[in-house]
Amino acid sequence: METLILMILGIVVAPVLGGLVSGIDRRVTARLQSRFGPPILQPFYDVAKLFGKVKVINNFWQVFCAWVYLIAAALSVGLLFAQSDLLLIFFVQAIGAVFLVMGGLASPSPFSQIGAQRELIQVLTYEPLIILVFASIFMVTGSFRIDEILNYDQPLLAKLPLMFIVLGYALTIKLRKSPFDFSTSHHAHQEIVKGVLTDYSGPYLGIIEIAHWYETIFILGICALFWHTSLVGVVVLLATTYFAEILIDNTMARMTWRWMLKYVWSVGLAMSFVNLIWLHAG
Amino acid sequence: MLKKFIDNSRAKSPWIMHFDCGSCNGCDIEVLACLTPMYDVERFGVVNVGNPKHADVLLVTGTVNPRNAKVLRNIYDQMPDPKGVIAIGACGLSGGIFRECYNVLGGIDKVIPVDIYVPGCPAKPEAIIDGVVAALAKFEGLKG
Amino acid sequence: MIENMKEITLDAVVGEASKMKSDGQRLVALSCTQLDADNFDIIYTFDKELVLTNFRVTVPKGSDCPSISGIYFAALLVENEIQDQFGIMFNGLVLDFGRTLYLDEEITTIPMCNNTKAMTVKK
Amino acid sequence: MLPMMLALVILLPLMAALGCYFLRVSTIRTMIVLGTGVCIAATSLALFGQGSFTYSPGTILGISWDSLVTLADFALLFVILYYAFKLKNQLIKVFAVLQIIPLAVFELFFVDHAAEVPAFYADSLSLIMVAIISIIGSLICFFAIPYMKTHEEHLHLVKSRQPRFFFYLVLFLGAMNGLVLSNNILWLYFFFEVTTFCSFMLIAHDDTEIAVKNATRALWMNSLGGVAFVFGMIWAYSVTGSLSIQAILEAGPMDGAMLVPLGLLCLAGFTKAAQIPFQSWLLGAMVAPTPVSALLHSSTMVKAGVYIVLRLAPAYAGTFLSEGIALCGAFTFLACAAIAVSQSNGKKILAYSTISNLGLIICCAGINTTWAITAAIILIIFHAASKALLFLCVGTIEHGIGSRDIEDMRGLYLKMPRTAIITIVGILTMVLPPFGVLLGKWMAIESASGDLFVIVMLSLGSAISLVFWARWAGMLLTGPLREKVPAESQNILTRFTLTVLAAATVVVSLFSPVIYTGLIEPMVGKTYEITGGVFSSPIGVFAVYPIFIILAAAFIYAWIDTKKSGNIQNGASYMCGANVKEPGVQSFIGPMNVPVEIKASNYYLEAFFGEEKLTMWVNFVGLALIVLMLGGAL
Amino acid sequence: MLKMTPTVLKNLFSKSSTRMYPFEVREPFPLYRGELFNDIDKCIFCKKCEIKCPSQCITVSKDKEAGTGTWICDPFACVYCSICVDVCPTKSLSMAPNHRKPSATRDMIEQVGKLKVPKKKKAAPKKD
Amino acid sequence: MARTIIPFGPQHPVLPEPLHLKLVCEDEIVKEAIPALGYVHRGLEKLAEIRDFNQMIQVVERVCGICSMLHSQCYCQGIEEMMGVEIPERAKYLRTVWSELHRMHSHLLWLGLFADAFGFESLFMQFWRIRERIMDLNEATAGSRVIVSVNVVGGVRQDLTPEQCSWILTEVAQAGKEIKAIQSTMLSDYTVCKRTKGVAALTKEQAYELGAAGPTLRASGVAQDMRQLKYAAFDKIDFEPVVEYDGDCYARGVVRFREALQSIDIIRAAISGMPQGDISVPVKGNPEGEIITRVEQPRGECMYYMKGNGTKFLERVRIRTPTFANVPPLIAFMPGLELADVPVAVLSIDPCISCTER
Ligand code: NFV
Ligand code: SF4
Ligand code: SF4
Ligand code: SF4
Repeated sequence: METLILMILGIVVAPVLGGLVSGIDRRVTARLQSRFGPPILQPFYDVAKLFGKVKVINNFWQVFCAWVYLIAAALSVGLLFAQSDLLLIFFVQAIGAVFLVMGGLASPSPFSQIGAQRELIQVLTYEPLIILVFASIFMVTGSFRIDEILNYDQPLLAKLPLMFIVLGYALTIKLRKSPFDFSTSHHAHQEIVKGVLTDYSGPYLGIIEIAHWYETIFILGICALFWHTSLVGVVVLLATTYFAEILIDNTMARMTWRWMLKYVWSVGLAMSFVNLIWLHAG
Repeated sequence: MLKKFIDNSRAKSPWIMHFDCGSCNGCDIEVLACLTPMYDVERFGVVNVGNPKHADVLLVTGTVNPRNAKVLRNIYDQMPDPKGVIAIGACGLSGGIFRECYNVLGGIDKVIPVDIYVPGCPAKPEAIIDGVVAALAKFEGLKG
Repeated sequence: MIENMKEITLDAVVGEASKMKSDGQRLVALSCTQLDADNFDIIYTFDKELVLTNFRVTVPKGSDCPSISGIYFAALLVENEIQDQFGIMFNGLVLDFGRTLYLDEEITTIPMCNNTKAMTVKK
Repeated sequence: MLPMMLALVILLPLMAALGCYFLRVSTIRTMIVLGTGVCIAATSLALFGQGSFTYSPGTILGISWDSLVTLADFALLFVILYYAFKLKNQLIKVFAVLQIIPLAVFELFFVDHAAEVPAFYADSLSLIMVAIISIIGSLICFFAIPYMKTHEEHLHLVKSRQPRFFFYLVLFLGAMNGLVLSNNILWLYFFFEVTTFCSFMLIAHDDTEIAVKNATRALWMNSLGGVAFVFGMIWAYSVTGSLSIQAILEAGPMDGAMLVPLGLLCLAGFTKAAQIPFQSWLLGAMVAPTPVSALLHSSTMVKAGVYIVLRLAPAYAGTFLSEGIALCGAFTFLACAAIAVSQSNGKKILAYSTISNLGLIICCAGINTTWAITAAIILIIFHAASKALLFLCVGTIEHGIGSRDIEDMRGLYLKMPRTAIITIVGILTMVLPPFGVLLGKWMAIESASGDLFVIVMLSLGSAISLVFWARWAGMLLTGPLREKVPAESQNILTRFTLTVLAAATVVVSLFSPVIYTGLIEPMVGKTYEITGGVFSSPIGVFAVYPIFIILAAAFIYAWIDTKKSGNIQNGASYMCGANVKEPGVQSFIGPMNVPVEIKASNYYLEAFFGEEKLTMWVNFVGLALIVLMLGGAL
Repeated sequence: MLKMTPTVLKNLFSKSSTRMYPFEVREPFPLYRGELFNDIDKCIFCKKCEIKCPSQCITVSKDKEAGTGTWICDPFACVYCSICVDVCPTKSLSMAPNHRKPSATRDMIEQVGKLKVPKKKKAAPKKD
Repeated sequence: MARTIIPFGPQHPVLPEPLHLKLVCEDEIVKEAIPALGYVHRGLEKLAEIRDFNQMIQVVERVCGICSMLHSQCYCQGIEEMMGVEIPERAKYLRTVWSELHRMHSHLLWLGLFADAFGFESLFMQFWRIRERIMDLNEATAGSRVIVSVNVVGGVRQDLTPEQCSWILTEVAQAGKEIKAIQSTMLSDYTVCKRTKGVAALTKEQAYELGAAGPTLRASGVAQDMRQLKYAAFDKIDFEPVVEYDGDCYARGVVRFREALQSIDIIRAAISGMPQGDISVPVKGNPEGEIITRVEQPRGECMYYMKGNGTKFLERVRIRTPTFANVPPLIAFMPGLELADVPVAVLSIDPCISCTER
């Protein structure tokens, strides 16, 4: 019962938090660029407006995929709040990723298609890293269950500092931030317009936007696990991490996915090995 | 309540798309300048989306010729309602100095309905901001 | 007042162009003008170290002009442009837009020939 | 009852096969196949009622079954030798001789024929295997009936070769059932050889040059496995003095003395399961008609290899060999998934994915904890169903559009909506929770997470496999969907098999907790607590029912909303504004004012995952790992 | 990598450079060629502006009988080059340093003035 | 292998202008690129028939808003030469000041867009923020931010007061300082270099043969700058063409970056060397004869061919703009690029389609 309440709580609270985070993100980004920036609540206005638009679709499977994407994202956040199994949560989240790709592929627009392919490559890049992060958490705490992990008495950050950086890579990709913003061009649109989202519009774009808020919270939630022992620690950790993300977004050019695949895999794997071997040795 | 929020949000989040329809770039760069730190139209929730399917407001600069008229029409059609069109610069308003050229059909309103006309050659960023704000008034009037 | 102007005939164009190329000249432009109802003038402009060399070719209306885009790839755009604006056809264009570089079928006249005056739009 | 049931699952297919071969009338053949299928499927389910059992048949006409098997064994080997000469293939000759002579020596001088060895032994693993083989195998056979008809129509054959085809196809089922039920290692060996031979005949069925070539390769690789088997068997006998697999298992590693024979037996399993570097035979097997591929890849043949490795797992638990097997399996999992990314041939993708998944199962066997073995069994069950379904889908699609290239399947939904959706269901059951394959994968990853190298390979592999599955599923939907898609006509048997399999993949996934408590737990021991359809253990939870319910509700809701969207405004897709404005046309106005049709293709990432590029390296590493594994055992 | 960090951090901690138009309006530059005005009282309807206007957006007509002159300018075709201002002999044309405001409809400036009569009257400065 | 066909433009967010490229890609590697123009073609050369040669100044200024000042300058120089008018020295210096201001704003604009092309939003914002200083200068001294409209046949329309001159100097100095502050980002940031170095490289020979102009040519190692023709005040002001040798996008960026800084020096020299005197001379009569004039636009060599026949209407005005010359190199270096590099490569020639098509 408690689990259920937590889960519902998560599902309700997460989009609000996610929207706020995204509003703050936009404001801070603007300030970094010496702009005044939009109001903090801007993301909510945006989504509300999207829901007020006329529905136009290109292929009705897109509607289906958008919904499933949202639900999978919400469910993964719910499971996260319900302190379920990390891997399971991640696989549930992968449902969303797969359906996002399918939705992109359903539209014949070449930009959508390319976006979907790139999205896949992003999934390909971050998924092993996240699984490795989870495995490393397992190696430290002996469980994949969040409730068990929370019983561990030290901040994971102390044992898995490099894994946290590896998670940072995944975070950058999931948050669609430069240098890894290829598939949807969340902040810019130079290469492929809006990538996977090109042919979504109106309410369906709104759905995806909300799903994205869930994903932000999902990934921040996982970051929070690295300093679960103190609430202050969590807040500090999340704030610095997110600020670092914004900073990176604003101080780097977008790279190419080929570079990403090579670089992130090699650096990510190397860091994981170092960290895990150190863990074994220590 | 939700409906009211949606209605109110419309005027708070005009996503714009800019289409250059054979402009001399003078107006284009002024439109772009609006997005940059000095003018920063994101204050009004404006995002330059570059994709008609996501846009609420279409900013058009330049003269219409047969070739880009089709594109303009297309883009306009791809924008989901409710939507607004702002014509910018003498060229977009009437064809400007090029009205009499052989490959110029005239202003934007020859092809699509225009809501706001922003005169100038080029229109100053301030004028464009005025235009966007005027377009927001249109969205505000639009309930439901 | 145009430096190094040389009049050549239509069939000499390609030969002269390849000579210019082997001389290390850079193609600057082709400028076409209507002389009278039946003749056009094309000026080929080349540059080497800031010094221009020009050829003038007179093309009678209706006759085709040999393309130099095989020698100077850069000529391709301007030759297509002349096709559009003056209706002079170029033979052997590497990429022939066939009078669609600028114009759509809606424009039925050959714009830069004076038999078709600039359109006067009602104010 | 038991002898009857055993006869039904093993001998009935043999009789039916003969029937198919000699009664050359298509209706009779159809009846036979249908009848046999239903019979063995029912029997296989009924066998569950038996629970574990050991059984030895008596004699038939005064001859003991043992000698009959031996006799048949030699006959088969000589047939293989005959084909070796016919094909002029030195390798097969050598391998055949290497089997005949040691086997003869073994039979004549070593084996204590008087010792009582139970011929059959069945536990949950065997019974599950029998069920998979009998049910999925039968469905594939059903599917083959209309399929082969169309197939032969395409080929314009004068004389139908279907009798021969169904002879081997149905025989195969019997042999497989025999294989998984055998306890006498000699019997096991015999059935092992029968599957080798049947697969050889089936791959070569179309009798084209390439078919024969690939069949030959399959034969020599599997014969190599046979050689390994024979030597492993003899060695094992010399150590334990028993032909009974149960006895061998009980003996355990016996301080390393048993490791080499176990390694050799596993090697035989590897060749059967087409593990790297033996993957090429399975890839080549795709030239055969699709039901063959489905049969080879999903429920039979390759599963025989996995079965052997898994069966022997308790014997090498905790040894270096086990670790080696885990590494080999994980490596195959990763490498084949990677190569699959660069493929556009649908069947080839399936083939690589099969090998990859078998690698995962073998890896689980190598990890060899109760968790891992549970994972392996779960994977075997669900992989068989999903993969069979996918193969059959590809076969149907191939007959529908004349191509098995996934690029040609773009927008298949517009042409074959039913098949497209079923294919997508198949694909999703391969990669997404809460379906069984993913449940297995989850168990596998959780059980492997203590092992650095294995976990790295597994995580990379599972990410990579998502790539080729997701894009395949997506591209089936591509297209401007404006009006209603015309319904698709399908042969009744095709539709039946596809629908049943699709439903089964989904529904059986739902029952995974029941399957676990009912079948797996009694065999391997308790690993997960099941409450309300939630697998939980101290290290993890997997909520099958809740996720199933939520997702089902979500899907239904999404579907309703999607249906509602059918009458909302249709937009043209975005093409930078240059669309050609005609309904249904997906073109943009290109240079020179000519309409250009847009086209999209997948990224095959040749530079990273190119088949040619990777295969050599992968084979090298695979070989090295096997050498390491066996060398470590020595 | 991260070479941009000092710049963006500086931006973060200093005031944003955004001009808060339309809430705060800058002092206009006096030279700016903004909206075009005709002090119709001064206009002598000499047509100089009409002839010289590169955009040909001015029409000047005289009605001898009524004793009025009409000066029509299309503000939507005007390119704000101020050539007309330069050539106007009576300096009746002037440009304000502020831009012309956007409008929702097609504008046309039509001004009617008396011909060469010392006492002039303004009429209908704008027609929509 | 299966291919992807992508319509790049005419409405593509990375290019503010409508240019269409049909890209055929394999795994995002461009195999074939065919351009389509004509979305901005107005046919303004034809206007010479109904606009007199003075009115044509305003028309050619509107060939392009980014380089408008230099268009009218080139045009006026041509007419003046045809009519044998010698303009006052001060006018020459004033033209130089405004033309270099224009070059600066054009280069800053481009640097921003270039940064945007490889997804570096904050860099884009930074450049455009600096650029606003130049725009203010234009607005305050000439009367319009973009189309300054200062040239007339015979001189310029606007004078600069000493206060304005010193203001210009402080503003450009400040701009120079701000540009230098992001120099390390633009020229040596790892991600920027990674995205631009080696992309769409042209050798010296290729660039020359394909007729490239301006920074595109100079980035490939050819030291050719039309300002060496010593028009306007360039006979008195020393400057060295900026040359880079790699011929890739990075080199083109560097050339423009350094040119923007160089312009500051030229403005400084022009203001300090500016003589007193008239700013224009009265012009009588009509142009007659043929002329070819060239100036260095921000994007390179711009050539005007004009033919007058003694009436106030010119018989022919023909404008050959730098981007027109840079499109063939663009077509040539496209195949083989990654799709992600296409925006970068296209922008690297600083395409100005309205100039190209007129
Ligand atoms: N510089 C310049 Fe132009 C000219 N002429 C041209 O390509 O910018 Ni629009
Ligand atoms: S209105 Fe003026 S500045 Fe704007 S596009 Fe037209 S000519 Fe250029
Ligand atoms: S030039 Fe001046 S006085 Fe003459 S008509 Fe025009 S506005 Fe009136
Ligand atoms: S400002 Fe220029 S365009 Fe406008 S009316 Fe005067 S002369 Fe004509």
